[in-house]
Amino acid sequence: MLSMETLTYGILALLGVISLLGTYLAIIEKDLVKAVIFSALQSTAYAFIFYILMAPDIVLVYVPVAVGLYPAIVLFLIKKTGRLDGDEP
Amino acid sequence: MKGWKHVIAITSLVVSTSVLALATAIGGLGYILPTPGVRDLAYWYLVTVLSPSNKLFTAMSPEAVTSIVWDYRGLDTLFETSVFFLAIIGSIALMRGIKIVPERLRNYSSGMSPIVKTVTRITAGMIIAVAASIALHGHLTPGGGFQGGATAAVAPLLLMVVFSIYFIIKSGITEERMLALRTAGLVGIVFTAFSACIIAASLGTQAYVFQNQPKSTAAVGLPASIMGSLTSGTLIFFNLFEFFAVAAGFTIVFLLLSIPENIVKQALRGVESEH
Amino acid sequence: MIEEEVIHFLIVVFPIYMAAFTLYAVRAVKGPTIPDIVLALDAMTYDLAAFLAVLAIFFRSPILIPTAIVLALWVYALDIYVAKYLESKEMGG
Amino acid sequence: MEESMINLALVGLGEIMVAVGVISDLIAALGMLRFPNFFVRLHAATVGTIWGAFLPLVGASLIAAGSEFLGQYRWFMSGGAIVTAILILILAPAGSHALARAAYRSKSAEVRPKSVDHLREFLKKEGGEESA
Amino acid sequence: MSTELDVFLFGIMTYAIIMNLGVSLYGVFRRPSITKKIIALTIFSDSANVLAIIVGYRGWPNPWHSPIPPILLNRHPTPQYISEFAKVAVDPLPQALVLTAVVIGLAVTVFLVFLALQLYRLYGTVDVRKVRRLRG
Repeated sequence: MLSMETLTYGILALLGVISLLGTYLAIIEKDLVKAVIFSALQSTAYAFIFYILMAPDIVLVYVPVAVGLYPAIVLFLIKKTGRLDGDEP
Repeated sequence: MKGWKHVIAITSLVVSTSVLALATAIGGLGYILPTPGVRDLAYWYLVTVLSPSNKLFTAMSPEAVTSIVWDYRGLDTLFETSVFFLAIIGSIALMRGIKIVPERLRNYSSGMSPIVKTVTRITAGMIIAVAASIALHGHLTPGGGFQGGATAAVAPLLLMVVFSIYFIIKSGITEERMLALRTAGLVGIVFTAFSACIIAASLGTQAYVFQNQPKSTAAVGLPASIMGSLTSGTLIFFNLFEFFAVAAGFTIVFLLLSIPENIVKQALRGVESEH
Repeated sequence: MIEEEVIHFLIVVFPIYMAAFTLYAVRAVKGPTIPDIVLALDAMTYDLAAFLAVLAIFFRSPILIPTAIVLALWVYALDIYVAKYLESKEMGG
Repeated sequence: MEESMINLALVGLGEIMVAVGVISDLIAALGMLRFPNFFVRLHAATVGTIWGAFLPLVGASLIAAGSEFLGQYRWFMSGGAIVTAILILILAPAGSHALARAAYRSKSAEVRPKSVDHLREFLKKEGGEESA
Repeated sequence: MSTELDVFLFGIMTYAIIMNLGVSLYGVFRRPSITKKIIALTIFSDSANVLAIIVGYRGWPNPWHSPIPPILLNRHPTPQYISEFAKVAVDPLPQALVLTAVVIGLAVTVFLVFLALQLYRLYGTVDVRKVRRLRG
């Protein structure tokens, strides 16, 4: 029997895996624009985790910062400095 | 070949996560699930945050997070606000001497398509309204000064991206005005923090800095409700001033960041030739 | 009576939402070009805003609803930034 | 008695809306995964945002208005859900439009099933905008 | 009340966040571009914030009702209402700490972005290896 509690924790587990995917791709990706967008995917997953962990204040401050302001700042930087990460680490 | 490497790396990460979780579930790694209880400190915060029967220790606000930020741990937040202040000042100092000359403010016809411009014009007003409601209701519903300020800072950024920086500066959002607004917000925070002390000094009694409500050892404090509506003492003023400080601070940074690179290069060359 | 019925209905709704999110996430991870990734993220987040409203009923905390407004507003901002990046030479111009 | 009938009707209508929305959402996600290129996937995104997000939000607001167990703040929640729905109705098409326009002009996504491209010829004739 | 399955699912989330910490640290140390370092550093601080919020969560008081956010829904509460509230609300202290940390983190990130921009204007690159070579 699937209880409400197990269902909620299942959503949390799925979000954790999605954020792990987003982080890995954001770090590995050579194209910095794609890296910023993957980091936005990870931020969305984190915002949902904050929501389920009952922190609406954090969601209200984290979503504007991590989805609304932060990609813009990094895209400004990328537009001015160049799009590619170095060729080999 | 390259793709396979990444698939293997992702799979190993997910599998190791699952194995660790399974080991925890079977009982090898301790109990990770939070217990149904809560710590003593958190219990006291929750019990005293709004209790009209316990006038001596209450913060008189239904919102526990905002009252912890500005009442229980107010000095902490004051110093974090000063860190914020210093980071913005550092950014401004790195861009000193660079600004858009007013003669260059031509009627820039670039920007995005008319559909996006119209929608953004509507949306910018909505953003400011949502931000103001988040900040001013911060002591009753989720929200507060930091949240409202971060929300409001997106509106000028969006206008800057959709129209252009020339449009922003023409419509009156200049760096000097934002700096003045932010300084007004910071002065307001400091003044609100010392307001109880000032009132007490004029009355000849004593009071605490960052005092939200009247306490037993110091009789003076701000009222919990004004004309029947709950304002929670200093919290509403702190939220208002922090809203101005955060929104204006981020707007200055974006104004500096979005100056086109050729203007910056000209300015740098000018500075070099002066020396 | 209404309470139990609503909660049972929402329990049935959840797995479908999670399946949809997984599919969107797969497209976001696979997407060959940048507009593909942004479009998948975009659709995912608008649905997430709807899901947050449904979850607020499920948790019986109506106070949680402003988060949905904020989430719906900012994904539009992300769209605009990426479109501007692709379209023009200078972000502020 | 009468009031509970009204509540039941509101909740039932809202549940139908949420059910339709969640099924469209799944269909849109499948389309997003299976369609071949960006400009075809835009159609799936339309289904996902209007049918999959706008409709469940209206449904959620109706459920909230009819559920007395949510307490006094349920009108707050109902209004918030309606505001979110209207925002999505305005913002989602504009966002997709900006994205599609940028993708076409920057040539980052290719228009694959095509026989003739009038817009590209027009832009070439105009000349000025193509360089931007 | 809570079964092994609950512990397993919650554990997947927690360990995924910890893996995020590790992966983003790899990005901070090993990737050459300063822009990529800034992105990785932001992911690192966000993961730390999520861990702080996980510490503040509490188990479900009963299987039919989740914990609630630390906000009272009644403006004139009775003592009995307050004690009921304290039995189901989550810990507000980590939320208050994370709240300021997010905004300050963005301000510090903005400062780092300006530093990277200045580096680019002086050296013409943001690749740390090339910058080192230019310095001799």
